[in-house]
Amino acid sequence: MRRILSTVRDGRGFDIVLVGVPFAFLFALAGLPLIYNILMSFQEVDMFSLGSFIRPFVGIDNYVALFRQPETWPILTNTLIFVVGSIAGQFVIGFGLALFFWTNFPGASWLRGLFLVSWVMPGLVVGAIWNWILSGDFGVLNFFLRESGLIEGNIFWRSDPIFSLWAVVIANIWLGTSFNMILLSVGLSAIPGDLYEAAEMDGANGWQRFWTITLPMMRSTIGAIIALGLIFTLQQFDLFAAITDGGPNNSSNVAQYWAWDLSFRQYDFGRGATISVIMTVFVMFAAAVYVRSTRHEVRG
Amino acid sequence: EDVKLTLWSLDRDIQPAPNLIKEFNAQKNGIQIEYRQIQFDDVVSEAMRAYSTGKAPDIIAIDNPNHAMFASRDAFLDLTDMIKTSTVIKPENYFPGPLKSATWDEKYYGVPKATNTIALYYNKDLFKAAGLDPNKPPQTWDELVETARKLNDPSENVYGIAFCAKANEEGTFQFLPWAQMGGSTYKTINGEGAVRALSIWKQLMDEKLTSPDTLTRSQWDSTATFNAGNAAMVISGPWEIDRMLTDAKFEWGTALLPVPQEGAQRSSAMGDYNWAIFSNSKHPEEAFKALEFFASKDATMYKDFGQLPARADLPVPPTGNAMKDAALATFLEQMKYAQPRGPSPEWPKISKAIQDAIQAALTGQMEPKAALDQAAEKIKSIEG
Amino acid sequence: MTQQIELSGVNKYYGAYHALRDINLSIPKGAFVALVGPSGCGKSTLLRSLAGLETISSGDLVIAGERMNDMPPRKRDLAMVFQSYALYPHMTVEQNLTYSLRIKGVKKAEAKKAAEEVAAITGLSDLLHRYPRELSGGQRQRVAMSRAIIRHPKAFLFDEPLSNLDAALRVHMRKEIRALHDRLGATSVYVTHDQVEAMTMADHVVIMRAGVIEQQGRPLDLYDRPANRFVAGFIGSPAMNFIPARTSDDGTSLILDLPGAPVLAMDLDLPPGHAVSVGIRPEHLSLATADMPGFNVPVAAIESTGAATFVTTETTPEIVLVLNGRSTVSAGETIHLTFEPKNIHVFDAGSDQRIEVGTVLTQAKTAS
Amino acid sequence: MTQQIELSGVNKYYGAYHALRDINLSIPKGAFVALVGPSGCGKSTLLRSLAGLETISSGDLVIAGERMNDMPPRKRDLAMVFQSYALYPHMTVEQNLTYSLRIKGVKKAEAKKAAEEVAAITGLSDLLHRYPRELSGGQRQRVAMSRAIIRHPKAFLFDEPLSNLDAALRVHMRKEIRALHDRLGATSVYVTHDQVEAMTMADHVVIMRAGVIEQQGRPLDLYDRPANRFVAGFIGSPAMNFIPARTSDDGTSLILDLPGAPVLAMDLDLPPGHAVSVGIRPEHLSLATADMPGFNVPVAAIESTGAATFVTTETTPEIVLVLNGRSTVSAGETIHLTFEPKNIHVFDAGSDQRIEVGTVLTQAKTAS
Amino acid sequence: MSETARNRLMLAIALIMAAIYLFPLYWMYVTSLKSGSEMFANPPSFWPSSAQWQTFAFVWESRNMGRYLWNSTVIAFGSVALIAVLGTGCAYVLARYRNVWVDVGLFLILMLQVLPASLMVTPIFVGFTQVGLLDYPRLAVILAIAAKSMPFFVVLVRATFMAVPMELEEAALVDGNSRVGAFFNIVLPLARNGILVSAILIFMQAFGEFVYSKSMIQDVSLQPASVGLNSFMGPNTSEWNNIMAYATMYVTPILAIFVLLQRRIVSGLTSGALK
Ligand SMILES: Nc1ncnc2c1ncn2[C@@H]1O[C@H](COP(=O)(O)OP(=O)(O)OP(=O)(O)O)[C@@H](O)[C@H]1O
Ligand SMILES: Nc1ncnc2c1ncn2[C@@H]1O[C@H](COP(=O)(O)OP(=O)(O)OP(=O)(O)O)[C@@H](O)[C@H]1O
Ligand SMILES: [Mg+2]
Ligand SMILES: [Mg+2]
Repeated sequence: MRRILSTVRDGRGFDIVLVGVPFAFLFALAGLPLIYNILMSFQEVDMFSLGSFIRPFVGIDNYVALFRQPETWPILTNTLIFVVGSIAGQFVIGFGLALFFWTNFPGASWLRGLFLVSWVMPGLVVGAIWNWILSGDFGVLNFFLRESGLIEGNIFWRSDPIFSLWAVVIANIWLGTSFNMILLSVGLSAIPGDLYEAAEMDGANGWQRFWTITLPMMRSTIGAIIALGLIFTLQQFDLFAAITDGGPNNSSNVAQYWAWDLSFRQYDFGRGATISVIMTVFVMFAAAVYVRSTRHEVRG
Repeated sequence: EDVKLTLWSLDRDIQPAPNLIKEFNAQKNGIQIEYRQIQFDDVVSEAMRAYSTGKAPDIIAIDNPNHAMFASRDAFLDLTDMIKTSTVIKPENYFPGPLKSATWDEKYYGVPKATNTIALYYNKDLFKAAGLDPNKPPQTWDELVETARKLNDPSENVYGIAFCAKANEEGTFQFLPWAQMGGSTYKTINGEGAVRALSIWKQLMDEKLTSPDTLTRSQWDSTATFNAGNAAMVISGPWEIDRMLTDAKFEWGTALLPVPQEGAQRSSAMGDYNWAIFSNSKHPEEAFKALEFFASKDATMYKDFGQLPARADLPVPPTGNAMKDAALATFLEQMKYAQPRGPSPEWPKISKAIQDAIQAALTGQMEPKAALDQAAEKIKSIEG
Repeated sequence: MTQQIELSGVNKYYGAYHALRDINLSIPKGAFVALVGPSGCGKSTLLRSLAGLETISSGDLVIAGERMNDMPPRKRDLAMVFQSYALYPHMTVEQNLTYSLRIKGVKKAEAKKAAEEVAAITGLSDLLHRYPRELSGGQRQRVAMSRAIIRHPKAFLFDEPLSNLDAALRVHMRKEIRALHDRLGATSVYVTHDQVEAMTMADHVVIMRAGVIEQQGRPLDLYDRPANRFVAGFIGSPAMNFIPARTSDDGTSLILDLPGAPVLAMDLDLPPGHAVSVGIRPEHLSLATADMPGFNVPVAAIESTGAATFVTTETTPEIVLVLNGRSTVSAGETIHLTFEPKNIHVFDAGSDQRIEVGTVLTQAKTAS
Repeated sequence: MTQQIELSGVNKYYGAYHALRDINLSIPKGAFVALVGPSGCGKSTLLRSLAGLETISSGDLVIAGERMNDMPPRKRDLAMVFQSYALYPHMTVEQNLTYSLRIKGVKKAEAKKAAEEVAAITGLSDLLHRYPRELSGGQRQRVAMSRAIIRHPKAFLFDEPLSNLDAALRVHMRKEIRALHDRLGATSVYVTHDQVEAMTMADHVVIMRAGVIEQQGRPLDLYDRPANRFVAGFIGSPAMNFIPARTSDDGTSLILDLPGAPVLAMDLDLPPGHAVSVGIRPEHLSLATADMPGFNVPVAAIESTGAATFVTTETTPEIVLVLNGRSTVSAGETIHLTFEPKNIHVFDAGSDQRIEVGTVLTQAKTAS
Repeated sequence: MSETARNRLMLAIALIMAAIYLFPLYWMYVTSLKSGSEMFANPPSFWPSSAQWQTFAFVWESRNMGRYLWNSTVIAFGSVALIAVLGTGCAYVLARYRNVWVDVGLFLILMLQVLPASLMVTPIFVGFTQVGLLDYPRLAVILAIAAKSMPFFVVLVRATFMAVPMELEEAALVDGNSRVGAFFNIVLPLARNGILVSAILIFMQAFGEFVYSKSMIQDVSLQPASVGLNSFMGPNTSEWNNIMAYATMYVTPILAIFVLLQRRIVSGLTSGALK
C-alpha cells in the first residue's frame, strides 16, 4: 500500500492515475456509445429495440444498402468539400486575425475578445441569422454585394444547388474563425521572443520569419486546432438545419446531417449508424495525421 | 394518493395543452398531470427513446402523419372500446380526415387534438394595383399562374406567389393537396395530375414567379415575405391569421386552393396533432379521462388558443374581426376536403421520397415525370 | 579609419529603470571591442540596442555612416550571438547554421558546405543532425557561435559567447574568433566577463558600470592607468588590492594603513592628512627577504592552481598576492612583502578617482 | 571518513547514445568535488543522475549508505543549481528562494529571514521583489545559486553556477560557496569548465571525457602527474605544449622535433626510435640568455593581459609560453627558450598514456 | 511611420474587421427590436422602424429566464469543473512523454469525440436510464457534456503544457517536492493561462449546450436557457424577435465577461521560459 502511495506521489503511478481516470470516464461515456453505434450499423434496429444491445444481426446489409443509394457518393463528396473548405477558411482567416492582433496595438485585446462572439452565440440563433443573411431576396449579403456592384442579380445562396453548400461553408467559417483565432493567439504568445530576434538578426523579414519560425513553432498548436476543427466541422449540424436543410435536392447534404435525417426523421437507425461509422473512418485518418504531427513538436 | 400522469406535447404556454392541464389539475379529481413540452423535431425521437427504455409518458400529442407508426406497432393503446362507452368523445363528431389519421386497422388509437389546413392568402392592395379584381382570386391552376405573372414585379421586389417546397415534411404537406386534386394519392404519386401539379410548381419557379428560396424556406418564413409585401399571394394555414393581422400593412383576403380545372375535385392538406395514450401506461383509465376532459374543451379552443378543433359538430363563433372571420370561413370550408397523409407506419420514408422528387424537379435536375416515377418506385418498395 | 559604429548620447529606459546613461562610443571599422562590466550593468542592453532589438530612448546610433535608430535589425546586417543562445528548437544544428544563408537564397549545397566548414571550426561536425534539445550547454553555445560566424556581416555582436566552454575549447575558439575577425575585416563587439578574453582579443576595451561607461581604451592602458578605483578593481584577476592610506603631515609621502605603517615617499599635490587608497595588483607583490624594504603580514590562506599560488593575508583589508608556481608559504606564517614603487596606483578616497603621482621617490619602508 | 556518494559501474544511455560509461566514483562526506571535462562529455548527465532526474541505465548509486537508484529526487535531499538556472518564472526572486522552505513547511517569517540572509551573500538584496524575466543573466544565475544554498541539504550539486558572472563577482562567489560548504559540512559536486575554480575550490577533481572518467585525484596531483595526454592538455591554462619526440638510438635520450632538435638525456625504458610526446606547460618555459642550454624559436604572436604575456611561437606544433608582466619580446623575433627538466611530461605517442621517467639527467641542449 | 500613426491605422483596420465580423451579432440585436415580419423585408432594414423594447421584458417574464440562466450556469460550472479536474492531469501526462502510448492516447481521445451529440444522445440516454442517472438530470447532462468536451480540453491544454520547460519541474523535484507537489506548484501555475482559456471556451460551450439537455432534462424547472430558447419555435411559428431578444440577454453578459477576461489571459501569456 505504501509502495503504491509513494509511486502515486513520486513515480509512474502519478502519471497512470492522471491518465487512467479520465480514460475510464471517457470510455464509459464516449467509448461505449461509439461502440453502440458501430454495433447498430450491423443490426436491424427499430424504435422498439433502441434500448438493448442485442438485435437481429444483418451483417453488412446496411452498408450495401447505403452504397446503393444514388445520393451516397454526392453526400460524401459534399462532406469532404464542407470539411476542407470550412477548415481552410477558418484557419486562414483565424490565423490572419491572430497575427494581426498579435502586433499588439492599443485596443487589440479588447477587440480580439469581441471576436469570440461566434463561439458564444447559440447554434439556433447563429443558424437563423445566417439564414437571413444568406437569403436570396432580402438577404443582407446579397444587399451588400449588389450595392457594391459585385453582382447584378441576387444569388440564391441557399436554394441554388451550386451555392447551397458554400452558403453553409461561409456560415461555418464565420463560426469557427474565432475558435481558431483565440487558440492561435495563445500559441503565438508562447513562442520565445528571442527566436524572432535571432531570426531578425539572421536577416529574415516578416514573411520569412512567419514561415520559418512561427509556423514550425506552432506545429503542435496547429495540429491540435486542425484536428479539433475537423471534429467540430464534422459535428456541425445547426447550420444545416437552419439554412438549407441539406437541400435543395441534397446539394448541401453532408454525412452528419444525413445520419441525423435517417435516424430521426426517417427512423432508420441502422443506416444512420452506418453513416456515423463512415465518419469515424474520416476522423481516424485525421487523428492519425494529428498524432503524427505531434512527433515534431518542440518541448519547452 | 393522487394518480400521477405525464403528458408530452409541443404546446407552448399560450397553446392548449399546458392550460388545459392546469384546469384539469385544478379539479382535484384524484388525477394530477405533469406536463413536458417537447420540440416539434423531437417529438417522435424522444417518444421512441422513452418508449423503448420504459420511460414513456402516459399521454402524448403526436403529429398526425406519425400516428400510424406507433399505432401499427401497438405502442399506443387501442381506445376503441373506451370511445364506444364514452359520452364525450364520439367519432361521428369529428371531421373525417383527422379521425382517419388517428385510426389504424379500423381501430381508434387516439383522438384528434386540433386540426388545420392550407388555403390561398392574397394581397388585395396589390391586386388593385395590378388592375385585378380584389374579390376574384384565382380559381384554377392556370388562373393562379396567370395571376402570379400579373402580380410579379421584380423592380418592386414583389413575387407573384409564395409557398413552401422545402425538403422536409412541410414540402409534402403543401404538395400533396395539389397531387390529390389532380386525382393522385401518395400511392400513385406519379399519376398524371401529380405530374401536372409539379410541372406548375416548376413553371412558377422557372418564371421566377416565386422566390427560388421557396426550396429551402419554411412556410412560416415564406408567409413572412407575404406579410412584408414581398409576395402577392401565399399558400399557408390558419395559424398565420393572427400574425398577419398585426404585421401585414395591407388588406388581404383568402381563397380556397385553386383546382386543376373548373369543377375538379377539391382536396387539402391536413395538419395538427392527435392525442394518444401509450400502451404501457399504468393508468389508462385515468389517462382517457384526461382526454375526455380535453375534448370537452374543444368548443372554446379557437377562442382561447386560436386553433381549430377537429370537430364538425362545433361551430366556430365569430370573432368580430371581419378579415379574420372571412379567413376562418375559408379554412372551415377548406377543412371539409382535408385528407390525412397516409396513414402509414412508414410515412416518414414515403414523405422523404416525395420531397426528393419535388426538389429534384424544381432544381431542374430531373423532369417532373421522371422524378415522380422514381418516388413512386421508392414508395412501392417501402410499402412492400 | 572610418567609424563603423557610433553612439552619441544614447540613453535607454526600461520603464523607469535607466539602463543606459548617455553612452558615447565610436568603433572604427575593423576594430575588436570588448565590453566588460559587472553583471547587470547594461552590456546586453547596449548590444541589443546596436542590433536594433531594443529601441534606444534617446541619442543617435550611426552604423556605417547611416543613422540607424529606427532601422529594423535585419537591415543592419549584423550577426549576433545571444547570451541565451536563442537556437531554433525546431531545426537541426545544420538548419540552425544555414538559416541565414537560406534566407538569403544561397543554394542548398553551398549552404551545406558552409555549415560543414564552420562546424569543423567549432567542433560540431558530429552533431549537425541533432536538435538543440539533444545538446549539452556548451554544444548549444557553439551552435549559437557558429550561426553568427557562418555569415559575413558588417559587424559581429557577441554576448558572452564562450561562457559555457571549457578552457581548452575556449582558447581555441578565442583564436578562431579573432582570426575570423581579422580575415573578414569585420567589426566586432564582444561582451564578456572573462578578463583574459577581453584583454587578449580586443583592440579596445569598454568598461561599464550601472549603465555608464567608466573608461575605455586599449587593454593595457586600462591595466596600467585605470581612471578610477572601480576600473582598477575590475581589470585584472585576482583584483587589485586597495590599501587605505593618508598623506603625511609634510605632504611628501603616503602612510599606508598596514601593520608597521609602511611609508611611500612621493611627489604629491595633496594637502596633509588627505585620505587616499593605494592600489597594488596581486601580481606586483612579491616575497622578499627580511632585509629588503617592505612590510610584514600574516598569511590567512593559500590556494594553488599548479601554475600559480594565491596567498591571502590576514589583514584588513585582506591583501592577495600571486606567486608563480608552487610556494612553501603556509597559512599562519608571517611573510615579508615588497613591490616595485612604479606599480602603485593612488585613488582619492572620496571620489575614487585616480590621482596621478610623480615618480615614487623611495621604496616603501616601515615608518618605525 | 564515510562515503557520502558512491557510484559503481554506472552507465547511462540516451537511446543509443552511451552518455556515461562505467562510472566509478566515491565522494566522502564533506568533500568538495569538481567535475571537469570538455563540453558534452557528460558532466551534466552525471549530475542529473545523482539528483535523480535521469534514471541510470545500470550500476549502483548509493547516497549516505542507501541505494538510491530508484529513489525520487525529493527523497535524496540534494540541492542543485541548474546550468540553465531553471528559475520559476511565476515567482519573485524571494519566492524562488524560499520555495523549498515553504514546501518543508517552514514559517513565513523564518523563510523571509533566510531569503534575506542568502540574498545579502549573493548581492540580491535589492532584487528580491523582481521576477526572473526582469533580471540580467548574471543576476539570474545568482538567484539559482541562492536557491540552492538556502537549504541545508546532504549535498550540493552545482552545474556551472558561475559561468555568467564577471571575474570579481566570481572570485567573491567562489569564496562564498567554499565557505558555505565548510560551514555546513556539506558534500558538494561542482561542475565547471573554469580551471581556476576547479583547482582552487575542490579537494578532489574528476576529469571526464566522452562519458568516461579519465582521471581523478587531488588538484595538484592532476597538475603534476596527468595520467594521459588528454588530462595533461585539459588541466592548466594555457594548455600544455606537446612536442613530438623520439628516443635516440641508444635509448638514453629524447630528441625533440624542434628546430635544432634539442636533446633530453634521461632515464627511459623505451626501445630506440620510439615516438613520444613531450609535454611542457607554458608557465614552465622561460626566456634564457643565449649561453644557457635551450633552443631557439621564432615568435609568431604576443598577447598580454597586463599581468602576464602569452607568447606563441612560429613552430609546428606551435608552442605557447607565459611570461610574467609585460615583455619586450615582439613578433618575428627569435627567442631562446629553456625549461627545468623536472617539469617535463612524457606520453606515449600511440596510446597517449603517461610514461614515467626517472630524473632527467641533463638539461636540454641542442643536438648539434 | 511613427508609432502612434501605425497604432491608429491598426486600430482602424481592426475596427473595420470587427464590424464585419460582428455583423451577425448586430443583426441579432436589431432583429430583437423588430416586429415579426420586418426582418423579411426587402430591401433589408438596418434599423427597426419602431423599436420594440418591450420584447425584452416580455421574454424575460414569460420564460422565467432567471431560472433558465441559473440552470445553464450550474451545468456549465459543473462541466468545466469536472473536465478541468479530469482533463488537466491527462493533458499533462500526454505532454510530458513522447512514446507510443502517448500516441495511442491522443488517437483515442480524438476518436472518442467524433460523433455529433445528436447521434450520441440515444446510447447515452439508454445507458443512463439503466443506471438510474436520469433521476439526477443535471448531473447526467454534466457527465455527458464532460465526455463530449474533454477531448477538446485535453488537446488544447496539452499544447500549453508543452511550453512549460521540463527543467522547472525538475528544479522543483530537487527542491524537495513530490511529483504531485511539483505539478501543482510549478507546472499548473505556468500553464494557468492556457488552462483558463480552454476552460472558458468549454464553459461557453457548456452554457449553450442543447442536445443533451433537451433530451435528458424533462423537468422544466431544471432546464437550461438553451432549451428555453427553443420554446419560441413551433412547427408553424418561429418568434424570431423573441428568440433574438432571448439570445441577446443570454449572450451579452457572457461575451462581456470574456472580453474582460481574455484580455488578461491572452496578453498575459508572456512569462515563458528563461535562458
Ligand atoms: N525588461 C526589463 N525590464 C526591467 N529591467 C530590465 C529589463 N531587462 C533588463 N533589465 C535590467 O537592466 C539592467 C541591465 O541588464 P543587462 O541584461 O543589459 O545586463 P548585463 O550587463 O548583460 O548583465 P549580465 O552580465 O548579467 O548578462 C539589469 O539591472 C536588468 O535587471
Ligand atoms: N536528451 C538527450 N538525447 C540525446 N543525447 C543527449 C541528450 N541529452 C544530452 N545528450 C548528449 O549527451 C552528452 C552529454 O551531455 P551533457 O549535458 O551531460 O554534457 P556536459 O558535459 O554537461 O556538457 P556542457 O559542459 O557543454 O554542459 C552530449 O553529447 C549530449 O549531446
Ligand atoms: Mg547580459
Ligand atoms: Mg552541462
